[in-house]
Amino acid sequence: MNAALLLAVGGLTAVGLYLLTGRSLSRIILGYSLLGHATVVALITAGGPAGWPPIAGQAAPEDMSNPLPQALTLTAIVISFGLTLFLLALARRQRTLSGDDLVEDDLEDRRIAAAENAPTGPEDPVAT
Amino acid sequence: MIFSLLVLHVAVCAVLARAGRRLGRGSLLVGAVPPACSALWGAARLGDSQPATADLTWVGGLDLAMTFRVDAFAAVMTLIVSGIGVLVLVYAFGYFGPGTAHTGRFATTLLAFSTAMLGLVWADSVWTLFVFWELTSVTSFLLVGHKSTDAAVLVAARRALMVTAGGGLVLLAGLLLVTGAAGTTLISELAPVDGAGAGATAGAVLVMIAAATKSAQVPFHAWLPGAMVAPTPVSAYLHAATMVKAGVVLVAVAGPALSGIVAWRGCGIAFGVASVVWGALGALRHRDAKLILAWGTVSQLGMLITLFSVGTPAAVLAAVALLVAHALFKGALFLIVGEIDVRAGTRHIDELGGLARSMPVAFAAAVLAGLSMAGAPPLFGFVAKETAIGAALGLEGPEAWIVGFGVIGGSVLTVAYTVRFLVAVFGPGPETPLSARRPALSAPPAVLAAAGVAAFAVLGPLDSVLAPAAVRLSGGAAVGHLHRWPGLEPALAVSAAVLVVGAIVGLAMGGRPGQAPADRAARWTDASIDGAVAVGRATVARVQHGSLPVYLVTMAAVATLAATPFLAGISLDHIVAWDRPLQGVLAVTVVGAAVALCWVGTRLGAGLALGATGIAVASVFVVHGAADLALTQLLVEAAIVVGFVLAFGHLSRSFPMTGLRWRAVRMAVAGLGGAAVVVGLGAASGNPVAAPPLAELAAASVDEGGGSNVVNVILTDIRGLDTLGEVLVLATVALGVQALARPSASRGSPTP
Amino acid sequence: MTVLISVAIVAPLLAAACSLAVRSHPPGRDIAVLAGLGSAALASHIMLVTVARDGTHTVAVGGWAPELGIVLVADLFAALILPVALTIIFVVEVFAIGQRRTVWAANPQLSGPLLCVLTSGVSLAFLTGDLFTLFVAFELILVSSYVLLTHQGNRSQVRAGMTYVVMNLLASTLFLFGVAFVYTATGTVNMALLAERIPQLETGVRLGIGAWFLVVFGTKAAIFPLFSWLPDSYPTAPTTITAVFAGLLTKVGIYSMIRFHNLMGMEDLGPIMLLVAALTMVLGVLGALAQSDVKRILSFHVISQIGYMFMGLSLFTVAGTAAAILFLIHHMPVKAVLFLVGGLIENHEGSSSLDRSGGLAGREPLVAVMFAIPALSLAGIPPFSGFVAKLAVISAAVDQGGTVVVVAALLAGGLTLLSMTKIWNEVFWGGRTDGPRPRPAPRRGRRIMHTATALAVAGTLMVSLFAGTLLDLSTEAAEDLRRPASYIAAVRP
Amino acid sequence: MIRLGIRAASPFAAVVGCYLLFAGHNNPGGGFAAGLVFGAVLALRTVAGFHQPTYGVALVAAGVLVVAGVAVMPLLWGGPLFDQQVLSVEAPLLGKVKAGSALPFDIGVAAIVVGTVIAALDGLGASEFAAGPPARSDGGERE
Repeated sequence: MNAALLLAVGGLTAVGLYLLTGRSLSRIILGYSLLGHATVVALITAGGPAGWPPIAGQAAPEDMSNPLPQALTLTAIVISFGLTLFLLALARRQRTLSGDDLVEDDLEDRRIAAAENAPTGPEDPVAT
Repeated sequence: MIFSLLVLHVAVCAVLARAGRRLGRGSLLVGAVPPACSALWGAARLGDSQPATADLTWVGGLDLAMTFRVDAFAAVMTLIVSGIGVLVLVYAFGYFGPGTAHTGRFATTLLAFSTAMLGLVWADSVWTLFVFWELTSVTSFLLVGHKSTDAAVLVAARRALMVTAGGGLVLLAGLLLVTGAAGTTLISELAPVDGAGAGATAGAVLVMIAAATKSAQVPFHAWLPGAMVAPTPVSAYLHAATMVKAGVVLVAVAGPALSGIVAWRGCGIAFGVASVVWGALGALRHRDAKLILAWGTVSQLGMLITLFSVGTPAAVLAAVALLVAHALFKGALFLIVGEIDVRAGTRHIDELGGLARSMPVAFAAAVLAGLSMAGAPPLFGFVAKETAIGAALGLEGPEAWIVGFGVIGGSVLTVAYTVRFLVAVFGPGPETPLSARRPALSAPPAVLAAAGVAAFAVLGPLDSVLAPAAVRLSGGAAVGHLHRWPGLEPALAVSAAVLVVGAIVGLAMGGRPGQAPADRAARWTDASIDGAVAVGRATVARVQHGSLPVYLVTMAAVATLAATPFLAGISLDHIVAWDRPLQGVLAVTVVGAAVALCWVGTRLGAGLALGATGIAVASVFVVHGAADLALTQLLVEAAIVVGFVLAFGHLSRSFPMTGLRWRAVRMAVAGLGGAAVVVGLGAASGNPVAAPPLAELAAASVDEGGGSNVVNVILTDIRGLDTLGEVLVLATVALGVQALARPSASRGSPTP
Repeated sequence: MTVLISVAIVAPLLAAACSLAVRSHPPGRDIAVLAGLGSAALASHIMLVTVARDGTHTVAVGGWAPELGIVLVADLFAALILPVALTIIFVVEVFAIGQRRTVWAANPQLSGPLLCVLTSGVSLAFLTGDLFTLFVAFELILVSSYVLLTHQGNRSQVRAGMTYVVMNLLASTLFLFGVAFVYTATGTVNMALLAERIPQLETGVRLGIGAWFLVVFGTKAAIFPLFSWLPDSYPTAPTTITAVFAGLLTKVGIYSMIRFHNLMGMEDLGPIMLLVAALTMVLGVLGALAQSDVKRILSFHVISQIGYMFMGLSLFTVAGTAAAILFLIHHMPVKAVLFLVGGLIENHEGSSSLDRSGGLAGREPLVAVMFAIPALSLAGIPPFSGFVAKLAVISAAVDQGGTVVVVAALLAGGLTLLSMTKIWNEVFWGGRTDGPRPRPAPRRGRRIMHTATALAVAGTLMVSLFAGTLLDLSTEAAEDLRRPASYIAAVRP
Repeated sequence: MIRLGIRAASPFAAVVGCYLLFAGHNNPGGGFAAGLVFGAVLALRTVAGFHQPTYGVALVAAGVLVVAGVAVMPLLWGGPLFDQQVLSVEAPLLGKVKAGSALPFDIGVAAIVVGTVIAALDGLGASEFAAGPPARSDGGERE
């Protein structure tokens, strides 16, 4: 296992998580992109040491980098690309609706929490 | 025959459910047909010593089966359940005037209840019993809530369901433990499990608690008076004659197996005696005629539970007799109160009076039933009470004192509230104006009351029916006989004293005006139900606060926690600094770019920093020997940066600030999360159990895949299915993005 | 068999493409979707019969060996769950056709094809014998659910969509990390090979992988404390969408855990998982009690019920696993039906809020019955399927002496009944409240909706009626899962 | 000036895309990369204000049909799902191409990618970007 790549994975994950837990959707998208990078690097790190591009005929199989994680990560990259596009569209929709890109709290949850915290009178026996 | 009868019940139920609205009141009479058949069959079985059985496996793996066994006791119960059922349905025909809404629905539900109750008394497998037990809870909920537009009715119905069905859950646990200890699920095969382990004891106590909930024993009794909001036929049938007996039946049939367990007897006697006394006191204090009877029922049920829990042959015989007697007299009294309610428009004892003259049939029936309840000769109630007192006097040790107190004290109070009831309702006073007489209303109670006299008259044959039932319930021991005249025994003296003292107390209480007591038990029951809701609110306010960042931090923290086992497997031997030095440089660059991304304040700048990170990552791939990856990464990164700028370019103001503490939490969790992944990778790679098949992949790619770019062959061929999924994700995103751009194209906007 | 598996996975895709091609032509669009979903469902039923008779079938995609390529495995477990899931989707789509022209309907141009993609993903997730393909299948299911959830683009949907999407994105990221862990330790992502190799790993690594995938699958399954996304997002979608989500999505997570954690021998995690199960059951139902909207109440119940399945799984016994499988089979249709009834309530009352409805039983007795049966089943009242499933789970736990979790399960059962009573009292009983009511579905649409719901209710009754057979099959499936050798042998003959 | 550059670069980029598409099986490249290159061309043209393509969903549907078709085609002759059929073809410019069913598969992939990019251009408002500040009245209901 390769310490340099591990460092990259850890760093990307940490920064990605930090950004992902923000309240602004643009940062969430940035965070998700970084996490995506982290998974890709993690997967190719998991595949083994560096080597020649896995193209048969250009290098001996034992000198190649492991092609399977590359294929897996290509799939993962495409998926996360698609999802990023979707997030962007969602963010744009949010901007149209509310004028900014902040993630809002769930209103019903807030309402129930507020009702819980506010001093309430005797409960209506039927309503509960 | 058992199944045919049940199928008949269910079929008629289905017909009524379909055609009830059209049949109207007539559906009550149609609904009386199946119980009539069952009652006749039950009557025919009374003398039969060979039990009828039926068996149908449902879920073999769980020993779940529909097993029925109609023995001497079940035949008696059949007669009570179905016989009174017929009378009640006929009575209901009179109770609901022509044109009353929802009589079809009422008939359907009442018949469904009757079916469930029959199933319950016929059950031999404990699971069959449980199934019908819960069904009686549900159908009774529907019946109690029949007048469903009234808020108080809804509360009462909910209370009844929650207590009885909640008891069902306790029963489930109890039955699991008991059957586990006994090794069978058939009630008839339950061997006595005395002296068994903690499991059996706990199971027995749970079963007893369940019985107490269903039979309205203190402190679970509050639902029964509350259920009096139901139409009177329901009160008479469910809450006097049948459903409340379900708990009693359970205690009765489980008695032979469990009465060896001290906790079972202790629990039962405690519930029973408390209910006898508290119920009777309630009956003495309430001023609504129906509530008086309901509280009286609590008291009588307590007596039954006490006697069955005691479990001596004499007590069991007394209990069986009282069970029958109670069904007759309490059914009759409820029906009479219902008639009064319908004809006088009230059932408050302060507003009633002088009915002895204006309702002679009802008066006669009430006196007969009331005296039976009080245990006065020459009525069947007398026989039952006489036997009960005899059984109590026959006990030894502390049980004798407690049970004796319960039975004798309870009897005194019973006499008292009976006298008070009869005097207040029928005695002197301003005559209550009445509406026209309805024969369907007055006949059924008269029949039931007369049955009390007849039972006394033909005690011999009746004894030959009840004694086998009692033998069955006392585990085969000889039980003795019922006597019309027990002879000059201590019990008789006690009986006489009870009657005299009770009558005096009753007359003294009868004239006293007063306030009906506040229904504290009901309030407490409702409060504990609402308490669950309040706990729910409080919990959800903490757990489900609606904030995405908090959810994400929670999740990352949980993931970090999940990675802790990796720490045990970590080793550093296999870690090299880098395969190629350039990797080190690039790794630092990548992390640096990512950190920079964090610091950039504007969205546009962040987009560009994202691009830089992407390029650095792509370089990592190049160095690693992943050319396809690098190429794709670059293209994707470019597209994302463009998209980012497109989506956020117009929002140029900087990111919102968050609280310092919250940012510290985020940083901590993020750092730990990063560490978790590193630890996981490091540990997992430490000691691999197998190597990936590199050479095979390369060879297969050329030979079978027809391409020399192994990655591409994997993508399009070896793992083509993944690629298929991947492009489908893209295709779906395309639809979603377009839909979000033009949401007006989609119709509607649900949810406020 | 290859044909059946292919039809289950690919037929919905072809249908989706066709439906998109003719999307401005409503009958053609619906026919294409129904044909795709119907054929997949039919194929899955035939698959169940075949597998129950002949045992596990495998298909090597592209003819590659399991060491290299992807293997699809139709074992009894998959074959049992798949027909239930696909039939539900089909019935819900029929319901959706009836719901058209009301304000609660999803956009038919999109919802049909997207449901097809979702179906395909569900089939793939159930049938795949490859961890990474499972990831792809998850993404397929998720992305179609993202779009289904948000495609109407109103404010509550976008807000809920963000919570839902971002939480699941993080879960997917964790999944990929998990794949990296597994791959670096074992050199494969094939489940059968993993079932051989993961138990050989040293304890720390093995448990780490197990716990990590608990988080990954647990987020999809909405177990404690990872369930927060569910009640915020489900209620905002159109009813039909929610019905599919509630019926299926979390179950895919449970399914994956039952498969993964049994095959990979994660018994050591059992005690902590039981604790999580107890918390999931109780917290879910407590959450439901606090709500005042039918769809939100039902959403919280999804969580609570997941707890029961998780409890069965956490016992790591044949009886427990079988109970979890039976519970899955019972729960999927019941939950979907309840949400469909929620749709009917919306249609008749103008809202799914408890405060704004009342007295429905008098006006629509059929709807009341169609609510009562699955509601009682959910609460575990006999003789409905929920009782059998719950009894199976609880008696499996009693055998293992899990007192705490049994008490939690019983408590959750009682509180479930309470919250069903709440819906019943306020929607079906009580006085009718007045207020503006949107135009209900036209007569024909209403008939389609009622028929679809009634069919689904009948389905839940069938589950109850044939619970014995289903439990026997579940037990057989559970035996296979608890004995990975048979799975391995089927994949690598 | 930029428009001119984009106009001039378009055919060149299209050729690069084609190369990636056909060469992918033996050299780095493939359907996805090719699709992104095509998509980039369309994106640049849109942002530069030439015209915005609208056939995204149709392209996606066609791509899904092709890809799913390739997956199940082998069933017709009894092969397993995704069974690879290889043909050798002499193609101009590229020399001998051993093309199998991987090629239509890659083409389907590329079609879906292009369709997605087109949809994304629409969804992210690329034309508005070209036209200046965004208009708020895109039909979204505000609550």
